[in-house]
Parts: sequence; C-alpha cells; structure tokens
Amino acid sequence: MGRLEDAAGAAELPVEPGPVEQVLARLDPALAVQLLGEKVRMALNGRLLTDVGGIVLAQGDELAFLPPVSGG
Amino acid sequence: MGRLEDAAGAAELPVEPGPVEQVLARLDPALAVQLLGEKVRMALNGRLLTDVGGIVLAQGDELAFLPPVSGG
Amino acid sequence: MADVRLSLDAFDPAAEIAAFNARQQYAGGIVTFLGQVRDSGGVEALELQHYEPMTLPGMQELARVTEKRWPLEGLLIVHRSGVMMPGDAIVLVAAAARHRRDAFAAADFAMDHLKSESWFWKREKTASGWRWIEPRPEDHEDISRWRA
Amino acid sequence: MADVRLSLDAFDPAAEIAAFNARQQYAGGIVTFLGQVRDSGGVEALELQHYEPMTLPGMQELARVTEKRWPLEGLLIVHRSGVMMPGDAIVLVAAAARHRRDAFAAADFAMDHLKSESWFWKREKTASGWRWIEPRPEDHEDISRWRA
Repeated sequence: MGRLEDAAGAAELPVEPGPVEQVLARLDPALAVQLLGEKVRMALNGRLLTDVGGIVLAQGDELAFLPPVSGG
Repeated sequence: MGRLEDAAGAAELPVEPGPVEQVLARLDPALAVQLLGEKVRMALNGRLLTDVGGIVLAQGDELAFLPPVSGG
Repeated sequence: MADVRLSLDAFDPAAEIAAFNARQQYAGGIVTFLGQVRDSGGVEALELQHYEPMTLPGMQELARVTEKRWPLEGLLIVHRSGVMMPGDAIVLVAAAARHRRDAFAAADFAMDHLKSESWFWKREKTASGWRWIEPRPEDHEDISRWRA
Repeated sequence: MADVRLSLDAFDPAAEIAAFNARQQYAGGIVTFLGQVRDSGGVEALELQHYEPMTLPGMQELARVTEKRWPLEGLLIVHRSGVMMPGDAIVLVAAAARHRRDAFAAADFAMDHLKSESWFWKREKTASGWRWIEPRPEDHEDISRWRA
C-alpha cells in the first residue's frame, strides 16, 4: 500500500506459495529491502502479524505490506 | 438579572438618583442583602464595577446586579 | 471576521453549519459544537436571559480573544436568548482552521467561556415550576484549563 | 449504535450533519469535525488509499473503543477513499453526548486515531507530481495524549 506500491510498480504481485523468506528472496532486492523496512507492518489475509518468521504462504493467501499510515 | 429578578419581583426598579449606598438603603432589606451577595457583580450602564463605593447614580443611569452566569 | 450573533428567535443549526462550511475553502478542519435543550429529566422548557448592554458585546470580545489565540480561517458564535423547548438549539460554535487541533481548541475554549463567563442566566421548567440554574463546579474547572 | 462508513464517492457533510443531529434528541451537545481538502499550497488533488480487508473493520473497532470510553448518545464516522479535489470532504466525525466535554473528547480522540492509526495512505498532487504524505511527528504526539 501507499509508497510501497510505487516501489513495487503494482498494488498486488502474484507470488509462488511457500515460506515468506523464500517469497521475499525471489523479489527484486531493492523492493525486498523496502518491504522489510523498520516502519512497515505486515498483515496476512487482513490480520496484522507481530512476527513474520515461520509464516508459510498457501495458495490464495494475501500478504500485505503496510507503510506508515496517514488518514483524515 | 436571573434569580435576583425573582427576589426583586421585577426586572427593573426605578430608583431616586443619589449615592448607591442610599439607593440600596431605601430598598427592601431582604432584597438589598441579596443584591450585595458575595457572588453578585454590578455594572453601571453596561460597564462592570470593581467597587461600588463612592458611585453616585445620576438621572438615567442604570445599575445592574448580576448573579452568577450560566450560558450555553 | 468572526460572525457573532445573539438570536432572540429559534435558529436552524444545520443551515448555519452548511453556510459556514461553504465559506471555508482555506480550512483543513472545521469543528462545530451544537448545544441543544435535552429531551430528558422532565424538562418542559428552558429560558435563557441576557442583559442587553453587555451580552452581545461580551460575545464579540470572546470571539476577538479566541481569534487572537488560535490561527483561524473562520469563527461563528450564535447564542439563543428566550424560551426554548426540548430539541431547540441553544448555542452553536463553529471554528475553521488550517490545522485540526486549532479548530478543536478554539471551539472548546469558546464553549467553556460561553458557559460560565458570558452574560446569560438560565432557568428550566419542570413539573415543579421554574428553577434558576447556577453554574456547576465543573464549569469553573473547565474554564481554568485555559489559564495554565 | 455507531454509524461508520468508508465512502468511495464524494459525500455531503452538511446533509450528514443535519441527519445526524436530527436523531439526537437526548443529547445536550454535539461536536462535529469535518476535514476537507484545503485550497492552498498548490495542491491540485489528494488521494486516499485504503486496504479493503482492514480499513473499515479498523474504523468500526475505533468506534467501539470510543463509545466504550465516553458515554455517547450517537457517533458517526465517515471517511473518504479515492481521489479528491480542493473543497472535497475527507472525513466527518460527529459525537453526541448528554454533556459537552464527552462529545468534545470523543470527537477529538476519534480524529487523532483516524489520522495516525487507521489504515489509510495519503498522497497529494502538485505541479511537481504526486507525493506520498507520511504522518507528522505532531500526529504521534496528538495520539499519545490519550494514553496518559
């Protein structure tokens, strides 16, 4: 979402299922660095993750990278 | 104004000109006590008085007794 | 710049808000406060009295102080006097500012001062008759926040 | 009880305020906040993005927390998503309560949380193109007031 869409060049990227670490390793390294930025939070199927370690994406799962929000 | 109108039985009382002390002395004593209550402020012709001592009412002057306010 | 009115008749708060908002193209945030006669506690009517020589001048002075304290794009203060029924509007304050915190603070400040430092006297009518309402201790606490 | 909406199209804040107020006969005070795209600084357009699975649920949770914290008679939260022009409404919060301080606090609290803890991303378009807007340090200070 937000500025990360510009970095990714798209709002959504289809990826192969598998452990999150492997999914990220297959992305453009510059993008992966941004997605793993300190202020970026992650949500799996609409639920915030406290720790991405050990998460394995299955077919149909949606992993969202959420940069700092700014509403109102 | 406010509850003091009930005490006075009227919103305005015509009084003889003269020093405020004399004007008050000619009123009903029970009313005078209420008008001089600690929380009552006085205004002469729309201007708040800090001290009523020494004020002399001339013809046409309006002396207002203002109990605690409550707006909104 | 402020629009300050003492209204002797009922006013339409929604129409006032719509008209005020329409003038605020430079504001990022607009805070409005509407005070109305509550339909509860057996209150049949509410009366606000004002003192002609002082009430509106006092409201204008309050607007001046409010505008001096916060950078506002617009300020509206409308206060009723007279007899009101449940549901009737008593007071409307609207503050428009570039930034929202200024709008919130200005509206809050103006309301606290209208409540306990403006020249109005309030009484309500219930089944047991009319009763004058004195300011509550909270009203004085509210206003003391601004003196810090 | 709260009316919480994510609006993908322009909405009319004056009509929303009028409709909300009309339902609040038990409230003594109603505070509304309207945030709109400011006509200044060369901003040609503003875009708010939301994330479908989380944005509206997050707003509903915010309404629940707000209603739990203050005794309210009514609460309205409408937030736009999409591309807006100067003068367009971005967000409307209305809080109705028996007592005015509850209405002020609830509206203020909801706005602080919509600003910096809701799932929206904002960018603005000027002559030099689109630029993402990160939250300002003040936004985090504002929200920390409620944790005391």
